[in-house]
Amino acid sequence: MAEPAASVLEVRDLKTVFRTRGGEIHAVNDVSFHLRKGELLGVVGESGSGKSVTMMSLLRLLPMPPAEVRGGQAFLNGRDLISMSDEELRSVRGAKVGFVFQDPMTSLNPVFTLGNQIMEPLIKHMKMSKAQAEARAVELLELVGIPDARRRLYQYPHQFSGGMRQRVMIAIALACDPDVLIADEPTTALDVTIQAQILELVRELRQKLGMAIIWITHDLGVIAGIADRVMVMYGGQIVEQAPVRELFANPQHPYTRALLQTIPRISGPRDARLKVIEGQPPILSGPLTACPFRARCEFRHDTCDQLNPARRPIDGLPLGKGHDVACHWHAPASAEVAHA
Amino acid sequence: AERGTDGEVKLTFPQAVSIMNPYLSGGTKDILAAAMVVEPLAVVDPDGVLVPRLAVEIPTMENGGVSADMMSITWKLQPGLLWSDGTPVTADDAVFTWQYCTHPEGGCSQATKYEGVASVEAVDASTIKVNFAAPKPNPYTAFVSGLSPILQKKQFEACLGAAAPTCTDANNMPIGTGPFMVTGFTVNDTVSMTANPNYRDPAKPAFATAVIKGGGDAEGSARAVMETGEFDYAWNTQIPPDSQAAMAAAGKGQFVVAFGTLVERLEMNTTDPSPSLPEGERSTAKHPHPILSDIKVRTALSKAIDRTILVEVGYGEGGRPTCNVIPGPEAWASDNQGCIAQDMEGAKALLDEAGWTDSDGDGIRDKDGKKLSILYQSTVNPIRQDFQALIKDWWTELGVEVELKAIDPGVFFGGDPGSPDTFQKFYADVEMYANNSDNPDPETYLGQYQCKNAPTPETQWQGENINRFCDPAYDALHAELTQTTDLAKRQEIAKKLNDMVTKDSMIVVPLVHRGTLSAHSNTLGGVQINAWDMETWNVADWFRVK
Amino acid sequence: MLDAGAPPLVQVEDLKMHFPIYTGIFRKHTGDVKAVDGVSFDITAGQTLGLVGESGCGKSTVGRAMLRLYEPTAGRVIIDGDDVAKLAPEALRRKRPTMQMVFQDPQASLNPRMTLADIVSEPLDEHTDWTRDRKLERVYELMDQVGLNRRFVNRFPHEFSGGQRQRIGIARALALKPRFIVCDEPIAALDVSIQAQVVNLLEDLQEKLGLTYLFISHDLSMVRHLAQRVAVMYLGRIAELSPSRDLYARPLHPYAEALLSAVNEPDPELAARRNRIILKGDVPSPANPPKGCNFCTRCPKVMDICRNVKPSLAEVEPGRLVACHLYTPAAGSTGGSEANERNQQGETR
Amino acid sequence: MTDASAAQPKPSSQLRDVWSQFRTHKGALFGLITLGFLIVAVLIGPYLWIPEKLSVAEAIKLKNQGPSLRFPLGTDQLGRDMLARMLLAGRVSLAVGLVAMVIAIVFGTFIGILAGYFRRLDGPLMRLTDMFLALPLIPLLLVMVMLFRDRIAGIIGPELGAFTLIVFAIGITSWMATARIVRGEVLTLKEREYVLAARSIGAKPNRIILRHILPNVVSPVMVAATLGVAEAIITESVLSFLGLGFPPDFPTWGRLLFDGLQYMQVYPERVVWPGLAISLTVLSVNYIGDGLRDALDPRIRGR
Amino acid sequence: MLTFTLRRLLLAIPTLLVISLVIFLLVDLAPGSPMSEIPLTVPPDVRQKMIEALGADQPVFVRYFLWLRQFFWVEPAALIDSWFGTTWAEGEQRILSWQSRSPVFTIIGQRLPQTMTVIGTAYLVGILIAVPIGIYSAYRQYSVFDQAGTLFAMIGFSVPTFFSGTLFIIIFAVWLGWFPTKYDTQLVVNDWESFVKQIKQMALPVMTLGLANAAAISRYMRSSMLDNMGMDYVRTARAKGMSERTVVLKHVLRNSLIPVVTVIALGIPAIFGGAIITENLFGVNGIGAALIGAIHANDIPMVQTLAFIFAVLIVLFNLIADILYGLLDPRIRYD
Ligand SMILES: Nc1ncnc2c1ncn2[C@@H]1O[C@H](COP(=O)(O)OP(=O)(O)OP(=O)(O)O)[C@@H](O)[C@H]1O
Ligand SMILES: Nc1ncnc2c1ncn2[C@@H]1O[C@H](COP(=O)(O)OP(=O)(O)OP(=O)(O)O)[C@@H](O)[C@H]1O
Ligand SMILES: [Mg+2]
Ligand SMILES: [Mg+2]
Repeated sequence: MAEPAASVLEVRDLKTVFRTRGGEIHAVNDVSFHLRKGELLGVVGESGSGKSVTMMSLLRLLPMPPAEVRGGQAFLNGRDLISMSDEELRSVRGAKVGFVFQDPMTSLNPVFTLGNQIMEPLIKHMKMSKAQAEARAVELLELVGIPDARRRLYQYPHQFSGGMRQRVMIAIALACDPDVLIADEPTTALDVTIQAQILELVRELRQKLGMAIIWITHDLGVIAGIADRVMVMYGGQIVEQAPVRELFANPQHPYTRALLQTIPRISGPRDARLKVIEGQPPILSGPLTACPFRARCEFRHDTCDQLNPARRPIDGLPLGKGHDVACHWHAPASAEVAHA
Repeated sequence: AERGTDGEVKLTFPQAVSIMNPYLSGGTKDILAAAMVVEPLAVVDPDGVLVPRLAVEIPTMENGGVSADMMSITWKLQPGLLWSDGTPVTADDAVFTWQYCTHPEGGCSQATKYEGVASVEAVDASTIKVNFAAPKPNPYTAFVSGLSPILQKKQFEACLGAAAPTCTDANNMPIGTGPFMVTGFTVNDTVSMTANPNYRDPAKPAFATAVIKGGGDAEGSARAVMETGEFDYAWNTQIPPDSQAAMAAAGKGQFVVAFGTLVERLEMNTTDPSPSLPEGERSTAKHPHPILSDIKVRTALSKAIDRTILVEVGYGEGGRPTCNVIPGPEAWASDNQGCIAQDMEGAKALLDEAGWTDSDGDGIRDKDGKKLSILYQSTVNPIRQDFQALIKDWWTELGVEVELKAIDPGVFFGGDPGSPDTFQKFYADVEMYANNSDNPDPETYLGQYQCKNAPTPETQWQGENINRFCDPAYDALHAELTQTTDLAKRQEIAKKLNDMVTKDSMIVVPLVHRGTLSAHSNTLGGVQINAWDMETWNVADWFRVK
Repeated sequence: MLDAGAPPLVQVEDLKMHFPIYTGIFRKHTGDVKAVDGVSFDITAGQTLGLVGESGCGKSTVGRAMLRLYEPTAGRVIIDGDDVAKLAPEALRRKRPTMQMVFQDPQASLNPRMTLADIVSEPLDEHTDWTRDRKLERVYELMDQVGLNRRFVNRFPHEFSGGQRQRIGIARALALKPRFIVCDEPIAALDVSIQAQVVNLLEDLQEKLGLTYLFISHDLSMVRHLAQRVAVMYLGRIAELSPSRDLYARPLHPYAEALLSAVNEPDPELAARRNRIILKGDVPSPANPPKGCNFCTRCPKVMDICRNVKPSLAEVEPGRLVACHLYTPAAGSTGGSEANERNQQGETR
Repeated sequence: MTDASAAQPKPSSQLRDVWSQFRTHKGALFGLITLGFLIVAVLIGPYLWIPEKLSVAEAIKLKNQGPSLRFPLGTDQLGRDMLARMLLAGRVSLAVGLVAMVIAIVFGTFIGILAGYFRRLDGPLMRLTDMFLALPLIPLLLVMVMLFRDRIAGIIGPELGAFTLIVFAIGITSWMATARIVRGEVLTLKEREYVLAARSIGAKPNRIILRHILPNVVSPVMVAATLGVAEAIITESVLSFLGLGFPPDFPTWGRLLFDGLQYMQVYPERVVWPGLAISLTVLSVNYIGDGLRDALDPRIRGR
Repeated sequence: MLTFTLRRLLLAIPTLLVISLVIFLLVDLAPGSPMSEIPLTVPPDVRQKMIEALGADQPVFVRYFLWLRQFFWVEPAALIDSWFGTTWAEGEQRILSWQSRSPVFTIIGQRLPQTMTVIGTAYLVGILIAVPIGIYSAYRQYSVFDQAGTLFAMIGFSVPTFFSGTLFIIIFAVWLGWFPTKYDTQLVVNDWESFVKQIKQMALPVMTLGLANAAAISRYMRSSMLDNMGMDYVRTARAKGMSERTVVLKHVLRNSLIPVVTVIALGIPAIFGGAIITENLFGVNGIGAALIGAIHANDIPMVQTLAFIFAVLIVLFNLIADILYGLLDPRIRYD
């Protein structure tokens, strides 16, 4: 990547909890990160580590109640999304930020034609006429590689295959040329060939439109293929963050290391046995006062039980610019500042 | 007054009018409406006296209208009578009407009116002679009262016999001589009428139009007259006494009652209805009733009832206690009042005397190991259910076990030989319903209790002698009645017959003499309620009170 | 495959599974979805056959038809000596304990209203007349085997993580000590660390109990890790059936080649250097497959013959079966050399 | 790890779970308490509240009284104590409502499951359902009562006979909606993976239906049950009105409501009491259904 | 879709034939006789004559086939005659009501307008009330409004129309004097005044029936909305920046309407039956009132014909519901 451009999105100390009958669940704990223009930020992490919730909190897309954003800021081009009114936020959603949800099968409304669903944001945000919107919709469908787009406009979601629906979702997210595209595990349900088609598309779009992308996935292979920078989440926190090559080459957090070791390779020697991360993920029933990974960590020591480590650069660059990690193992406990 | 100056008169019936031809009708509602349009030769006034309608006068033996041998009666039509379509009324119309109703395939519902009529002839255009097959002491049946009006031959000519039901237009909009003529008819809903331009009295009717709206219930009809004032006249508004009082208090109208011969009564079964008997022998004379055959028991059951309370609870103004099956007219009614006062002690004593005692102390009398237990049935009707409840209370106090049953009136009165629940089959010990004589002269009515009229399996359970009463003396006396012409003598015999089935035998236990309760608004004048003929008999005289 | 002497436990011969399509006023049978259209393979006892292929190509249907969860249209499925496709219902029910299935979606295949104990002991209820205690004992034993904490017996499926749920499914499949298990994408929905747990478990069990697996997946690296032989399916037919080592080293069928090239390596260095073949166009409908080779509409190396003649699965190298005209003598040269050329239809990167 | 004592699954634990979840549902608790109260009241009420024994003449003097200490709910047009009548009436109405509802639900669910699960039965059973839906209720009931009343009364006595017949008649004519709803659900449920999974372990159809399908149709069935109770109570009064119900001196809520209608204007409380009782019953069944549905769903229970 | 409709229509024929036979037998077997209203003083032989005149003494199966022929051949022919002046049904015996001796279909024809206006309006009003209530209840689940809605619906369920109708009469007609209690079927609407009159006389029956309908439909609407409110596509709509209005009233509503429309469509024939009491109470004299009148008078041809028409309606609306289903939800296909 060339010299980093200015951030389009800057998130600071985001905190989201769910109030449930069984008590509070602290799904997102003081998450801070930023996203530069034209950058593709990969997000990985264990299932339930708060990846989706973090992103949905930004646009207030969680069901509230039970969800509640407890604090933090998220500046999109300088305007704070968290303190915005609902009305203002609606003008951001879809227009400035596009969102592709985890499950393409159910995220499209089954009773409206695709054209209708693609044109909706165009008419609302871009104040287009119906005819203009239609022309643009055709353009978008062609862009995401759906042949015979004009006819497809009048079809319903169930007439599309899973991969095509996924692409339609992307088309909707791209409709208003957003500054930021958030894609939440868009390829999990697809087989490799279709996955490859989508990855190809994203690559092209990024080059053409220059938008910033956040890409959430379990598939480290995908991350390796397309991301510029990677964020690793665990227990509702960002535990490590680095440019993609740096991360794969030099993982610092024990969780990241373990993660990279569990995956079998398609080339190279066949391992006798896959490595696993023993133990259970943490139950996020209160604010974190200790390292969430400690129970499963091979480098665990006393400090881990007492303090939740803060993120700290390891390459001298300021936080977020280079490689940073939240782990006691790399720093003596005395240097730590506990989170409030 | 002048014809048509009072605007519209609105009537409402709880049951809607379904046909305007009384000869094909099943119910009073239809005949009430028809009586505003078609007329007979004579009608009966509220006092039970015949008054001429289309006839010039009432034929009698004195004026020679009735032949001395009682074999014929001759009526004279008023001169210049016109049908509402402007054609003249002639004797031929009467002759046709007779043919119409007596046609074997016509299914005429008023056929009894022409019973014993051998022929009807038009002596001339305005003279009608009715010949009887046998001497007829009471010749005033054919062409008398709203049940037997004269139809226009021209209109109904094509509707004889089997064709009768298919003449929908004629049946719905008959041409008549009455004060009104039908302009619109919606089956089971509304009849619209206007004043008949050819009505014989140029000053009548006072109303230009009349409407009869049907449907709903007695409550709603009464309310529409008495409380909301939407209607002028409501027929058959039988509602609880309390509600009557409340509605009357609204001050918009008043209730009127016509007392005819309708008597709510208990019928005692003289035969054994036990289900253990083989089918075909149940409730037949083969097996006398194990309990009710004893007159002491029957009398005791009657004595235990307080008829005054029954009236108070069920009918209020619309009823009075009675001990007779023929409660009126005055001259025909027996003076028997013996049952009015309740006598619980007397009743108990009678049962003791009859051997029914409570030997096992369970509160129920028994005799020879058999419980004094009675099945008491009636139709579904709130008042009858109240009566059942009260009478059950009294009888229980007497030590009688009572089981109640209420049957849908359509089934009870339906006469279907296949149904176990008809009043004629009488598969119960006691049943309660009301019956009346459709003629002030009760000859036919009293004839019901002759032995031969008992319903049996052989007669497909048809017959009016519901309790299978059988007394040769009664039959003989009734035969005498049919031969007697002297009015006073007839009345005397009728009273005797009445007493024979009531106080002497307690086979029939009369409870309440019921009137027909109707309501009219305070702005409707000229209403003269009539128990012996249709309530609308004098609708020509109705007017708007200003 | 190595010990060729061992007899196959499972033999599938020309298995066909057609789902009928009815149309018209009188519900006339007008066509079929040929989900599986003539598939044959066998699996040696104690080994794993991988089954890979595009979404909707009929992998699950093969697995289900083999266990008679669907009534196969044609073909023979011999498992441990019996032709499962022809067993009478009661005999089939009694045969079930030897063959079991682990379902694709761990959430969907567990009844959300039953506890772990109920779920795992259901096969025991059905096939044994043991006492409650004995069954419970077996449930505990199974839970130990698959690594579930004994304290979880009374929990409901939604109270488990994805990996744990998949283990419940495996425990259920193991309850009756089967010899053969169909694993239908048992890891697709799981996150990486849990995937590893499940795969390890399957391997351990195979080692301990000598199980035989049909492992259906679209995660090619996992298949490589687990399977001795791999079948690549496309549109209801097998395109290639090869020993796993050979296949991954040098895929013969153009579809297998495209599939392998699409795999993402978790290594940015490698990813940047990779050449991947991006297939164009959509998969044809299984109700109306192309006349010749199923793959001819998307194949980068399509030839005229492909559009007219269906290639049959034939052994082109020892132990390797391929259904492709490139390797049949009639189509010209042996395709070995051509296999490395890129046709204009495929994109090279 | 092998803490056997803690791990021993108690057979009752599941029921207790359901109950403990049920208890946290306020509406359900209200419903249960109200219904329980109504049932207890009508069961033991008549023994506790014995109205004074009045002669008919005395009673008539006290007719149509408003509520008082002597007559907590007033008296009717014959001076009978309304409380005593309400209690007696409740026995029949509650029994009819609940039992007929249960019959309708059980039968409807049964038909619905058969039609939904076994393809071959679907057509015939759904046509049968259509037919029942299309049949005119009143003549049907008339015929049924006519055909069977005496026979049943002969076997088990007139009152129990009437009860059996009415409950059966109402039940048998109100299962159709349930059957349709259940069938629809079953059609999708039987395609669920866990049903397939059950088949793969060789479970018999009856087990699959009982354990895997039935528990999942609870929620729509509960709605149908709620509606069923109200309908049964009202239908009973219509039957009585046609003379097909209980002996005329046998009060039921529906009949009291109907009788009171004539007096509604003058003595409104005559309709208020039975109306209130019916509404309360329906409301509590509704809430119990809500609570039960939630409690039976472990996903909600976990929260 | 067309083939599906045709297929279902074809299938409906045998179903309806069976239903017609069952109805015919049922009504015929039911106790009661058309003579029950005739005064008791009419002697048996006259009664017998009257029964014969009605044709009621013929064997059941003869009457069934006669009736079938009349229903499926004579009556349609008569209808065509009345439209085009042809004479197909000339001399044929139409189905006659025993009670009024008029052709049953003439009576139905007279009553259809009332039924359509009053009952139709009531149903419409019910839907118009229920749908917004249901939507809002679901949108604000467990709010005060929602709880009140639940209460309203439950009371609507459990209070029979004979009760609510009488209550409305007392309040609005007797105490307040706003509306008439009897419906004037002869009223011709031709100017403003008569229109107001028509509205006034429709008010009470429409209120009574509307309440009952609204109760049930609002429940279905609510639960269906609730089911859909949490769907993923709702979140998608929000993520596109759509206003809440669009989200709820477009995306959620359209999906939720599917079951509600079924319920509504299936309710239409039931409304004919359910309106019996209301029609009777207010003298609307529609089809329901005709049925109850006919049942009370044991007018067997009338009951049989009406019951069969209801059956046809039920089968028909079942079909319409299925078709609507397909129109509303493109996923549902019937071929
Ligand atoms: N509606 C909710 N109510 C309660 N807890 C919730 C809710 N939604 C999410 N959570 C909790 O929030 C946490 C984070 O969930 P999130 O969906 O962000 O995980 P994720 O990282 O996206 O995982 P996955 O890879 O499985 O998508 C989880 O522990 C989850 O249980
Ligand atoms: N019951 C059925 N009726 C009709 N068609 C069916 C049925 N089940 C599956 N199919 C069709 O058969 C084909 C193969 O389906 P199958 O589920 O076997 O695919 P798969 O290879 O397992 O795909 P995936 O990787 O998505 O699980 C698909 O086109 C599917 O639409
Ligand atoms: Mg997620
Ligand atoms: Mg599959």
